[in-house]
Amino acid sequence: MSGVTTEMTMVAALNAALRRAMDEDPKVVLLGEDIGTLGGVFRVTDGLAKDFGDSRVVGTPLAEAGIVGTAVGLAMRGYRPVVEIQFDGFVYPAFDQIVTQVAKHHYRSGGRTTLPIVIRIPYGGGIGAVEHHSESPEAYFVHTPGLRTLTPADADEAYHLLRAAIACDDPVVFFEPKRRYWDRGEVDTARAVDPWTSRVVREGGDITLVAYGPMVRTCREAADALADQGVQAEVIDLRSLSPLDLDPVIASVQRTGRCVVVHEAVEIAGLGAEIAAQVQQQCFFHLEAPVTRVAGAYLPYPPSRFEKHYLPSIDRVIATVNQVMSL
Amino acid sequence: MSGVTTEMTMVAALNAALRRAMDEDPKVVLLGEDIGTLGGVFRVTDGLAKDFGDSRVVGTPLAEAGIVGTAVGLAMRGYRPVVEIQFDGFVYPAFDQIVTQVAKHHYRSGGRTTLPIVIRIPYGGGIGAVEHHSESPEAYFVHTPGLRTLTPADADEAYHLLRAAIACDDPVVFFEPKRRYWDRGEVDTARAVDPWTSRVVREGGDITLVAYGPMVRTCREAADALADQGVQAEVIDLRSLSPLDLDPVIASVQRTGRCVVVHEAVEIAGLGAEIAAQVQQQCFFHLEAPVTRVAGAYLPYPPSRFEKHYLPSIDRVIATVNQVMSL
Amino acid sequence: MTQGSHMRDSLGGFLPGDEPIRLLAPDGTATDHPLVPQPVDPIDDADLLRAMYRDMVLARRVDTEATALQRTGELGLWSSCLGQEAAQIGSAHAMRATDFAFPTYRESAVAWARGVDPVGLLGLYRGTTHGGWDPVEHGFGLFTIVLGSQVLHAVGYAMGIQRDGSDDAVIAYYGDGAGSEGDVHEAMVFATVEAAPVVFFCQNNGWAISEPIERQTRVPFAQRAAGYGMPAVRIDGNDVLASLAVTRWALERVRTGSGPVFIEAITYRMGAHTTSDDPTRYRPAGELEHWAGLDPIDRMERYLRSTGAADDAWFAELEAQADALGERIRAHVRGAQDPDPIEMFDHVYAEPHADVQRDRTRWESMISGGAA
Amino acid sequence: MTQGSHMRDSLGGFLPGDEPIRLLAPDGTATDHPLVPQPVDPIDDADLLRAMYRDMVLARRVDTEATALQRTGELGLWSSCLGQEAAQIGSAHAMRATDFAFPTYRESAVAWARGVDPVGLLGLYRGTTHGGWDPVEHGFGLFTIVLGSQVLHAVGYAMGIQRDGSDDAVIAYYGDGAGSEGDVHEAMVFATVEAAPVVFFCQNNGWAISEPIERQTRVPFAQRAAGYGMPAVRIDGNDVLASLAVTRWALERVRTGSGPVFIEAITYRMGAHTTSDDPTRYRPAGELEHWAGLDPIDRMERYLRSTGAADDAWFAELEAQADALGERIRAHVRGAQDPDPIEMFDHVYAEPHADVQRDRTRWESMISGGAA
Ligand SMILES: Cc1ncc(C[n+]2csc(CCOP(=O)(O)OP(=O)(O)O)c2C)c(N)n1
Ligand SMILES: Cc1ncc(C[n+]2csc(CCOP(=O)(O)OP(=O)(O)O)c2C)c(N)n1
Ligand SMILES: [Mg+2]
Ligand SMILES: [Mg+2]
Repeated sequence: MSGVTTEMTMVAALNAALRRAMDEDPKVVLLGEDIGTLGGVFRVTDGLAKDFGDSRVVGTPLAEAGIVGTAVGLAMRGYRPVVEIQFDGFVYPAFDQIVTQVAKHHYRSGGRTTLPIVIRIPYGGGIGAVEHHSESPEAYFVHTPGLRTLTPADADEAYHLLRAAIACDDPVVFFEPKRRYWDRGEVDTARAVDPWTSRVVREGGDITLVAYGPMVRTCREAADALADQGVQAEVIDLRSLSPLDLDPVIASVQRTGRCVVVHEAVEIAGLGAEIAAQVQQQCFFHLEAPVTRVAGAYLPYPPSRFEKHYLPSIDRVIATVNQVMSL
Repeated sequence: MSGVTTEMTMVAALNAALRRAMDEDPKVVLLGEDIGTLGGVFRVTDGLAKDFGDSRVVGTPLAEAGIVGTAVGLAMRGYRPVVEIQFDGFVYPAFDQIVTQVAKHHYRSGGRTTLPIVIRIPYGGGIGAVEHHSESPEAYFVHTPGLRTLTPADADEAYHLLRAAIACDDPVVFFEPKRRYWDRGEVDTARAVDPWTSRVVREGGDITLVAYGPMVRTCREAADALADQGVQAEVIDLRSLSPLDLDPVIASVQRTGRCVVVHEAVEIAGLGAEIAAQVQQQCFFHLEAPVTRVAGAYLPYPPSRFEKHYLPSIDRVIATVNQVMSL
Repeated sequence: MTQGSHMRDSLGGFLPGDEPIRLLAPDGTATDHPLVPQPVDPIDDADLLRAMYRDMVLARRVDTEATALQRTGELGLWSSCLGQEAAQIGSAHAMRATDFAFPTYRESAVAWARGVDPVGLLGLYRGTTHGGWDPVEHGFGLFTIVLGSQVLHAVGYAMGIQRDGSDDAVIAYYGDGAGSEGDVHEAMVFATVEAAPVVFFCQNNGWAISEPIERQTRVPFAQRAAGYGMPAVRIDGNDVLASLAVTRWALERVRTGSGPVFIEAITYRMGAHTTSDDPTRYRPAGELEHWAGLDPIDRMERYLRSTGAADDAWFAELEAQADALGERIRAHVRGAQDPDPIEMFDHVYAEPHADVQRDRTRWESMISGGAA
Repeated sequence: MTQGSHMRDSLGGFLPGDEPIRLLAPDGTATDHPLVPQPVDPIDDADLLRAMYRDMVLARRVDTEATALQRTGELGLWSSCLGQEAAQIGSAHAMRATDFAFPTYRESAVAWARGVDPVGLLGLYRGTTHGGWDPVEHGFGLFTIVLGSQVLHAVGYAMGIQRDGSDDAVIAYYGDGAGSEGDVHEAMVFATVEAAPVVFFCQNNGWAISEPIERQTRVPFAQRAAGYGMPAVRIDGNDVLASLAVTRWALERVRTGSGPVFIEAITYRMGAHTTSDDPTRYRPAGELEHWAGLDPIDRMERYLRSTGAADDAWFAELEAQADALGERIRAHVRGAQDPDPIEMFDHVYAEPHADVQRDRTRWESMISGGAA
């Protein structure tokens, strides 16, 4: 089923998803710092306080454990809280609530209590920001059973994944690639999406590029450039990091024999490690070169004047692909 | 250099290391809940408050961010705080201080400020405990540049690694395998140890077993049993998780062609993934079977009556080795 | 009038006016308090008085049985509420059925009063479950081990009540040690800013494992509340009548939308912290004996007897009920089978999750193959 | 005597006695306060008075230049302290050289007073460094962005001072919003329990980005302190004399071992939150204008002129200094080269770390190969 599509930014798509969910279900409430009058520092909640009132769009005290902890209580009372963490680097004060409570409560309750909480986190670099505003902490959450983790790559995905996150009865950590917030794209609100599966965003038979969030666009652009060189790269957007749907990746690598995983997060013990581990396990007899990672170096996110060298760039993806193709 | 050895438990070895460090350097101070009169819930600090006074052995208020955050300030003033987190599951309230402050402050300061802080965390399962007392959160910390991570496997290692951690000018997260606390072993205090390298604890040419902390003993016992079946397993204790010294692993796998990684932590995005990713990268043309993991399932640590089925057991290691040998 | 406080010197620092409210003296005589009109009448309220006494006695029996079962290896651990029964039972009896309480791991007497079957509760300590009862059925959350975290849940739940337009209310239980955690502060900020219908009920039992109250605060705990603009009351936590009356007052107040209330119940943990603890390493000589003289059950027994609200026959009947309860607990716990190992994969998520499903399949074959 | 508070109504809830201490009225007349003996004399202390005024003016010039440099793209961001100069400069002048201050990201005036070169500081906002000065040299910690975290560092540092047997002291700066974070609570618990020599200096500027103070507290912030057993003083944060006098008093008090002190400086953020912010979306009409009438620099200028502590020539000379400073800042910032990319690998650890070394080598070849 497909309906009328509208061009909009990712921010507008997220805003539309929130608005639609709030319209449909009075139990959906938003919590976060500056999400009311200001509409959030990225304006994702723009206009919602005005239209739904401040008991459904709660500009909270400045305390992240408080935001997530009260969301747990609201969920226990039957609400569906959607929480905004202002930036990636400010999720850590809430980490205890997320890891020991949000992730484990349903299990602890033997299935009696559900916590349909969405924790929205703008993440990643590339916007020239100061410290703590450019990080990619997704691996911490994927390593934590009990949470689901989604991350959209474009406006259309953002709309559908956020709708799915809010509809889900499990807690979802929802990573928004802030450098793609202002990318415009066609949003088809009637499209049917299975949010928990990966999707092939570009087909190709020579090598498999695996990415998610902000790096999907980077990999698409790298694949376009590679095509000009005669290398056909298949690009897969994981979309859901927990569950991690590697079936399309494995199917692809069984054809291409080569795999490069790209993410901004620190390479060591990042998601790329998990993907490499599973791919080498399942494609052992198909691989013609080792699964190779393009990811962050082992350092705190550097000052922004360094970030163009720090972040995986189109050039770095191409160079890595060429190197893997040469094996 | 090797001196007189004494048989003791891991708890006693840790206590001896703390005592020696406090004797040698008046700047070493201990902070933690119940570490004074009680000597800590595991008695690792037994007798230290009595001998060094309560300004050097500080039984703190019940607040983990407070413990780690004040340790940061003490370190800035020239102290070398050694902090005790009572159990693995209670480190999360301090996670923000650890990830955004302890790990990043030296970098932030351009090398001007050093933070020689040791964060001791009893971790892992197998002791029949209630929720939050059996977890293995090490991957979170290894994925965080700026921290070092050590974990001893036996009493002698515990003595030397803790001494090295306290001597190090970088922050060290020190994971103590609580189910091995009461294991006795010979401690040779004069032995020279490079704590930042892995060590081969058993030689063998057929397959490489990689483990750390509590699983080293499990793998040694599995290797003994496998030897009876005619399979010679090499067992490597990583010891340091950050830095991660895989050179001995790679050298070993280049000989054996087979590798099994064993840890208690959740498999997905755990340390085993990183090890598999690096080993397949570096031993690609030597591997005769995929690098295979024996680790925790994707669930919160279950109630203790389940743990014998949940935890990697000797039998599970043996079964996995046999399966990998059959490829 | 209220008698002087019997807290040990080390608590120190009572401000004038910080005398805890006491309505029932250790010798069993009921007293007035200027701030609390006599809340119960020994004749009119005899049923309630007996019910509270019965609950205290039965909760203590659960405690005694659990301690014994831990000693014989049937339980891995037990955290006793010995000595804190009045604070717990009085406050629990102040609640409506539709109110909700958020406990720590020590609220086994509240659990009892909220109708939670002790057998389910002991599953937690036996290691067969992390939960063991239905929070909605009992208006009683699951035991929370990570200190302070449930206090925020309580505030959020109360914010939900506001949005429902209901006049239900919430009690957040926690200890003097937990009060140092940042979560409790944030809970007070949210609760006061939102004027949420929640009562913060802090059982100050003098200790957080081996750390005395002086390691958490230099002044009476109840002073914290004013910093957020919230009224606070200190009560004698070994006095079930004070606990009932003050919690009733607090719950009625928070229902009206005037914002949260703080209660500090001054009591004492007469047992070890848990069965793993050895309080002889830190407890000063004489402290336990002093508090034994203030036992919450003894004084209520004296009161019931002296007022004629209960007679020998009633006490004997209660004793028999307690024995039967003990027997039932022993039988159920001792007879409990270990759960089917594969059940550990149940309820990680509410909706199907592929990674869990994959691991479940792997474990199924390992378990049947004998390798897990 | 002190004039009435000019805080906007929405702050609400002043308790009797909560009138902030003011020694210098907006019209430039110095006043007495019963609690603070007149701290400075326009004749004897003319040097100090002029120095504070000069620091306020130069700090504001740094601010103006930085805002302009951000507009032209030389800086990625700037967080202005416009309007808060009196709170910052007065308190900073109360410190000894060997004392230590822990700032947020808004203490650029304190940084100036502690001798930090603005050019180093602007590196942070240009994106060439996360730090930019030597904390030990200046007794001034690095800017801290994760709200509240530095307050615990301040307390730990103060605990170190105690262990050194020194009588140095510490100031922990933070904002009204940050006070809601759990870390600030835990800092107060540790500081009071340890009687650490620390002054909590909260600049209540009415806003945390778009959230007004009513979203953090219903009662004056300073009331928090009593809950921990700590004295608190509210001051007019736009009055540099009050800030100096009260902080001096507080520092002397904490040095004696009597435990921490809390100061709430009531002030106003006259600029946007940062250059990324648009306060017109949330700031009520008239508020800015009201506070402009309370400007901290204007009132000090009136005082210096009316008392004769400074004359036209002196003001003209200061203007020239400010212009020179502005020029120096522009020249250095505009001329700044980007750092060598490989330097991002420096100082991750104090001792060699193999994983960093390996990545450094990889990046070296990528950078030289043009792929990074
Ligand atoms: C976050 C956290 N840190 C540490 C612990 C370990 N711990 C369990 S109980 C306890 C003491 C609690 O004291 P208090 O809050 O006074 O409650 P009480 O045990 O006296 O009822 C500690 C330190 C924990 N459960 N959670
Ligand atoms: C832990 C954390 N959460 C959120 C933020 C984002 N943030 C930056 S400044 C700010 C408001 C701070 O207000 P306040 O403490 O009053 O200081 P002011 O900016 O008014 O000086 C917020 C929410 C942050 N830096 N750190
Ligand atoms: Mg206690
Ligand atoms: Mg503010």
